[in-house]
Amino acid sequence: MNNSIVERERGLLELERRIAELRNANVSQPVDMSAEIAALQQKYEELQREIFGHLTPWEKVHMARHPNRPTSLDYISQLDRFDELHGDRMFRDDPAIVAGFALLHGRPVMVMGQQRGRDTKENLRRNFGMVTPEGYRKVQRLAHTASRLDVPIVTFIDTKGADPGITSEEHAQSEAIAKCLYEFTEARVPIVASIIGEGGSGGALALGIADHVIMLEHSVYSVASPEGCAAILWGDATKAEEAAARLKLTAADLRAFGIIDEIVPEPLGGAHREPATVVSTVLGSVSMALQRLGAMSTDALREARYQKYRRIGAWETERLEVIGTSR
Amino acid sequence: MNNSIVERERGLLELERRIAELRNANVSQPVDMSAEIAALQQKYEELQREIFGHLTPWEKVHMARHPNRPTSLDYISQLDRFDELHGDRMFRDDPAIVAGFALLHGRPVMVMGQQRGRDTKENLRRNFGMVTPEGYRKVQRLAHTASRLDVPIVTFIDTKGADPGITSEEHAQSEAIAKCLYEFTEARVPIVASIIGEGGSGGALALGIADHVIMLEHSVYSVASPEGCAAILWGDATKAEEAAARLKLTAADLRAFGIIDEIVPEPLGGAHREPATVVSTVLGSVSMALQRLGAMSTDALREARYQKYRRIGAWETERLEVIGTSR
Amino acid sequence: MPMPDWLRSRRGKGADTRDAALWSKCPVCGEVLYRRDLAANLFVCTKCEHHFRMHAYDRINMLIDGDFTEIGAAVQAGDPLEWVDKKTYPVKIAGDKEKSGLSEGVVAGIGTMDGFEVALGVMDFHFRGGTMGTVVGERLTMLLEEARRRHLPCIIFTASGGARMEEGMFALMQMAKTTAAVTRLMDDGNLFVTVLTDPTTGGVSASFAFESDVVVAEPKAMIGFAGRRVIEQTIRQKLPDQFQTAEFLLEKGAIDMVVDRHDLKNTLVRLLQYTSQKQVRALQQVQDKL
Amino acid sequence: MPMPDWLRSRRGKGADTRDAALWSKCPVCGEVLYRRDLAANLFVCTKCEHHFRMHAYDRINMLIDGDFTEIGAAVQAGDPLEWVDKKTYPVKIAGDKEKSGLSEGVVAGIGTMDGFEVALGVMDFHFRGGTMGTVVGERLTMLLEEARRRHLPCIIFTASGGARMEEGMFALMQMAKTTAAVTRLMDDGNLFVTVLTDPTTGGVSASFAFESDVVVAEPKAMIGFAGRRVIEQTIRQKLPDQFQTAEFLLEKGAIDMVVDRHDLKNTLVRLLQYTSQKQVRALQQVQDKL
Ligand SMILES: [Zn+2]
Ligand SMILES: [Zn+2]
Repeated sequence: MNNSIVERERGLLELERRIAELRNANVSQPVDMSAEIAALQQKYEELQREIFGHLTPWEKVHMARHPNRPTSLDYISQLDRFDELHGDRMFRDDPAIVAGFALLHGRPVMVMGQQRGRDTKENLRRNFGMVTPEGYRKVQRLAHTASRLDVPIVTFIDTKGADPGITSEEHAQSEAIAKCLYEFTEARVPIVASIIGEGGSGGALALGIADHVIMLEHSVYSVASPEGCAAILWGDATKAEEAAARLKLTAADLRAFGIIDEIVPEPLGGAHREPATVVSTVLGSVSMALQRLGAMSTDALREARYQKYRRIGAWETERLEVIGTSR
Repeated sequence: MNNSIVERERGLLELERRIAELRNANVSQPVDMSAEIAALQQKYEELQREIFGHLTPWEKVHMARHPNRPTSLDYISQLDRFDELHGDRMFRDDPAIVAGFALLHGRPVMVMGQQRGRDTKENLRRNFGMVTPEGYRKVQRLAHTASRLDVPIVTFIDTKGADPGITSEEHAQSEAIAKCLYEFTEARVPIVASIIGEGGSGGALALGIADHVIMLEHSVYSVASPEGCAAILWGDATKAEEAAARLKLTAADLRAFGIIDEIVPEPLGGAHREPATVVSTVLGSVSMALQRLGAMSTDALREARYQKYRRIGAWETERLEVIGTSR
Repeated sequence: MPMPDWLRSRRGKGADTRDAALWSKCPVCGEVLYRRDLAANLFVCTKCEHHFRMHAYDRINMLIDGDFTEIGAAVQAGDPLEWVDKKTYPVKIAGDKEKSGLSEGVVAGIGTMDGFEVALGVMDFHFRGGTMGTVVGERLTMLLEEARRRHLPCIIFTASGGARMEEGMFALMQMAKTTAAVTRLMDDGNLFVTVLTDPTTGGVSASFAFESDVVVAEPKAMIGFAGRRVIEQTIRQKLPDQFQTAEFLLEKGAIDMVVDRHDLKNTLVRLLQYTSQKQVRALQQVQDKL
Repeated sequence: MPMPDWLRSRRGKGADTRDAALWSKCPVCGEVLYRRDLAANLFVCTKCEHHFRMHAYDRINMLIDGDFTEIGAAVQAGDPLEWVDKKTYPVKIAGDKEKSGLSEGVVAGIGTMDGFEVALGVMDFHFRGGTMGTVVGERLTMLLEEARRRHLPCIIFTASGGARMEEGMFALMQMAKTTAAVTRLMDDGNLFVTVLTDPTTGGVSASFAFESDVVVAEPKAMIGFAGRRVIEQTIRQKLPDQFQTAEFLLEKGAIDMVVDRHDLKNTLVRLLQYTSQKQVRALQQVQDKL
């Protein structure tokens, strides 16, 4: 799949390389090249602003899918500690979900993330981050365990969607996702979810019911992939760009709608240009949210979570109006 | 597999047939055969007492495995009503477990039974009553549902043991049975279990943790099949008869041990000779137990269940003795 | 089965238009059937037993004894994304209202079935393919909350092509909202039954449809998470006919029972009976406290 | 790792006999290993990493900081079935006591691991193949109950050929008894960890071994419900070597992690740390009530 952001940043990367070369040369050579370097640097920054200063929704989709964008494991590896737990206890361990106990800024958490690969080989192993029912059942199991043990839940969302294969249907993909929603709704501990890449449909929401939802600036989160939406509505997946624009899938849109709670800004050029900073900022936000949520009583926490989702999309509601009892 | 009871009752059945023929003939013929019939009848009864008056443990094993012995469905079909529920919601519906909502003497129950076949074809479909992990997960699911909905649980146990196949191991048979034990221990409703045939090992116990355990007179319930026990201890499955005698697997033994709570007597010759009576007696006992248990509070019920199992096998116990702190 | 006045009045113009058609052709066996005969046979083909997709009010009429007190009927779709493609979203909605005689993709309310009071929600594929948007989510949530308040069992008939694209993430979030309401209802020990009718896919399938105590399905109903076309595109081959049918799912352990429409009401009433004592006790406890 | 006095004293005659052997041969690679070197390497073959079956007190010594307060050590086997085959059951038990230096198939007690107080049970295959009888069941139940009383996490090391035949149904019922105790411990929110060592099968595998929050296994440990021989007899063919190994189960999703014995203590301590705040809070609540 072509990625427009990868294409467009190619020239920039070339420029970056040349500036670096010049800088190196400048140290060892007698001629002062500072002026040339500054000029190139200025041109680089102009180009960068031009390309990344404003991203369309479709460009953000590509940014969210960028092969170098930090994945769940990039976040998890920066936790103070991580002990991976495996399996659904029944059928299989799904490598598209990485999960386990961890310490975040000294605080015990149960972390779980959707994990895609960086290369073809790992993508095959991780099924491109598309989770199978066994993966969702691992999530359910660990969410339940975390709730019982009073350990907060931290999730990282990064998937095109749930795995749409034959075996996944045969193993009741619907039920697996539904029971994740159920378990997250029931959980007696704080839940913080971060959408770090693509948040695709019910397969993303399965890890997304949370007391605090964070989104990276250029992540997207949508009811269906733009391609899927275009195919469903117009029978034409190539109209994905139009669908991306209509779906209001950007962090800013969703923040305005009250569907997410916080946006973590990305450096110009995207999260993959300064991954360490982005990862640490997100983890900081997660940590602050956990601190705030940890002060709430279990009942208050669960009531607030209920009301948060109860409110979404409830315009023009009358509480209970009775009609049709004419007989 | 040869069944010694089937062999031994063959002569009796022949005698029965002859008596019935003579009786029929007696009606239509001029000569009075009443004396001959009475003599035959007396011989029949003597023979019956001789064969069935006292059954050894090994004979009881064969009685428990008798192909005509009433199976779970023979009991379930005599309930006032039955709505079968299927599946583990994940992978497969296991026909070796028949389960669903039912009415027993007007009382709603969740009934679940291990089901073997009467003939080869049905035995293949039902896997000879050997339950797979999917079957145990159906049991777990429905036990959980029954507990939530305040519907008592009634089980019928009739299995050589859990399925020992490759796929069952791959699908975590151990975990499936363990979680059944967990669910039955947790259940907030009365549980009554009836061992109607063979109760083999952990595969039987998975449906056997109950507030009241009933056993048919000639059913057996053991830690391993006699063949399995002989193979394990003496490396010789043909010593099964000896194992059967040593294992103390009869209803009388287990009642004396306090491991079961009630014995339902069988007619001379075994349950299959008068199935309707036996089924109705067992259902009556189940119903009475439910009535008694239904009067208990949930907390009292669960505490009593805990203490019941807590006590089993706790001889020579000191509550908490501390040794070895010499350092 | 005479149609109650309240029901006739709710049907409006769209339903009349539809009812005006004298006959329907069975999409499976091709048999031409008089609408009147078809309705009398609960919209099941008299020749091949094909279960036609039913209109919500026909379904309610088939199940509910008498009156049906609707919940959330006044809740109407907004246009949160200000969606436009060939038409605006409000125009699409208006068209579907006209065509289907329904105000949205689900009808919810309280009524009795053979004397058992029940909270009933019926989705209707004729309204935007039964897609779940905020109105469907809100009405079902109101229904589930009312069931909880009144200690009633709840039955939801699903029929859905998935989430409604034109409402974007608001549509997806209805999975969370309805699940939250389901959770509370079930935590209180109320019976929750879903009846999956043709088709039940996507966001509805992956939320309340499979969270219930008992999952019933109608014969041959197509049930799955991913649509057939999506899977075929992914695996680049045709799927067998029975894939994702109710019967297939029964064998795969995903659903509890497949019930012919003629037995459906009786089956549901029996399920209500099994758990009615619990409801009675719960109500008594509430009254004792008053 | 010097042996604490309390531990040395507990080992008795059997252990001395066993320790007297100067070397052991690795059953996997055939390497001849000095017992002293083997012990220093936590009974892991220095050549092929094969994990030898460990004696319970060696295991406790490897894990526990200092003192270990045993629970249930005085609980001794009865002979409920009055079992006789070649020997009587009491004679068999006496023989195993002599041979293993253990009083039964499990050692249970309270101690600290890197400062974390924990309830620890360690089964030992050297005593009647780690079979579970009433003593194993009773000691573990006492351990689980004591953990619950004191708001402690509980760790159980399993090693078992299954249920103990000579105690018949009393042995089978220990599955129910231990499960009941596990249930109560977990309902209270205590951490429960099991470590499955070679072999873990039958009644132990199908009860508390797989009821825990975290299921850890040692490398290559054989874990399953049915024994290998039983399955091979059923299917009439040889099983692949890796079937029922810890690594196989990890792939099949049945267990959480396979941990080399050298990392085991650290791993367990980390698990204790993740949940220690909860334990502290629980204890505080108890003290607040006093
Ligand atoms: Zn037809
Ligand atoms: Zn070696």
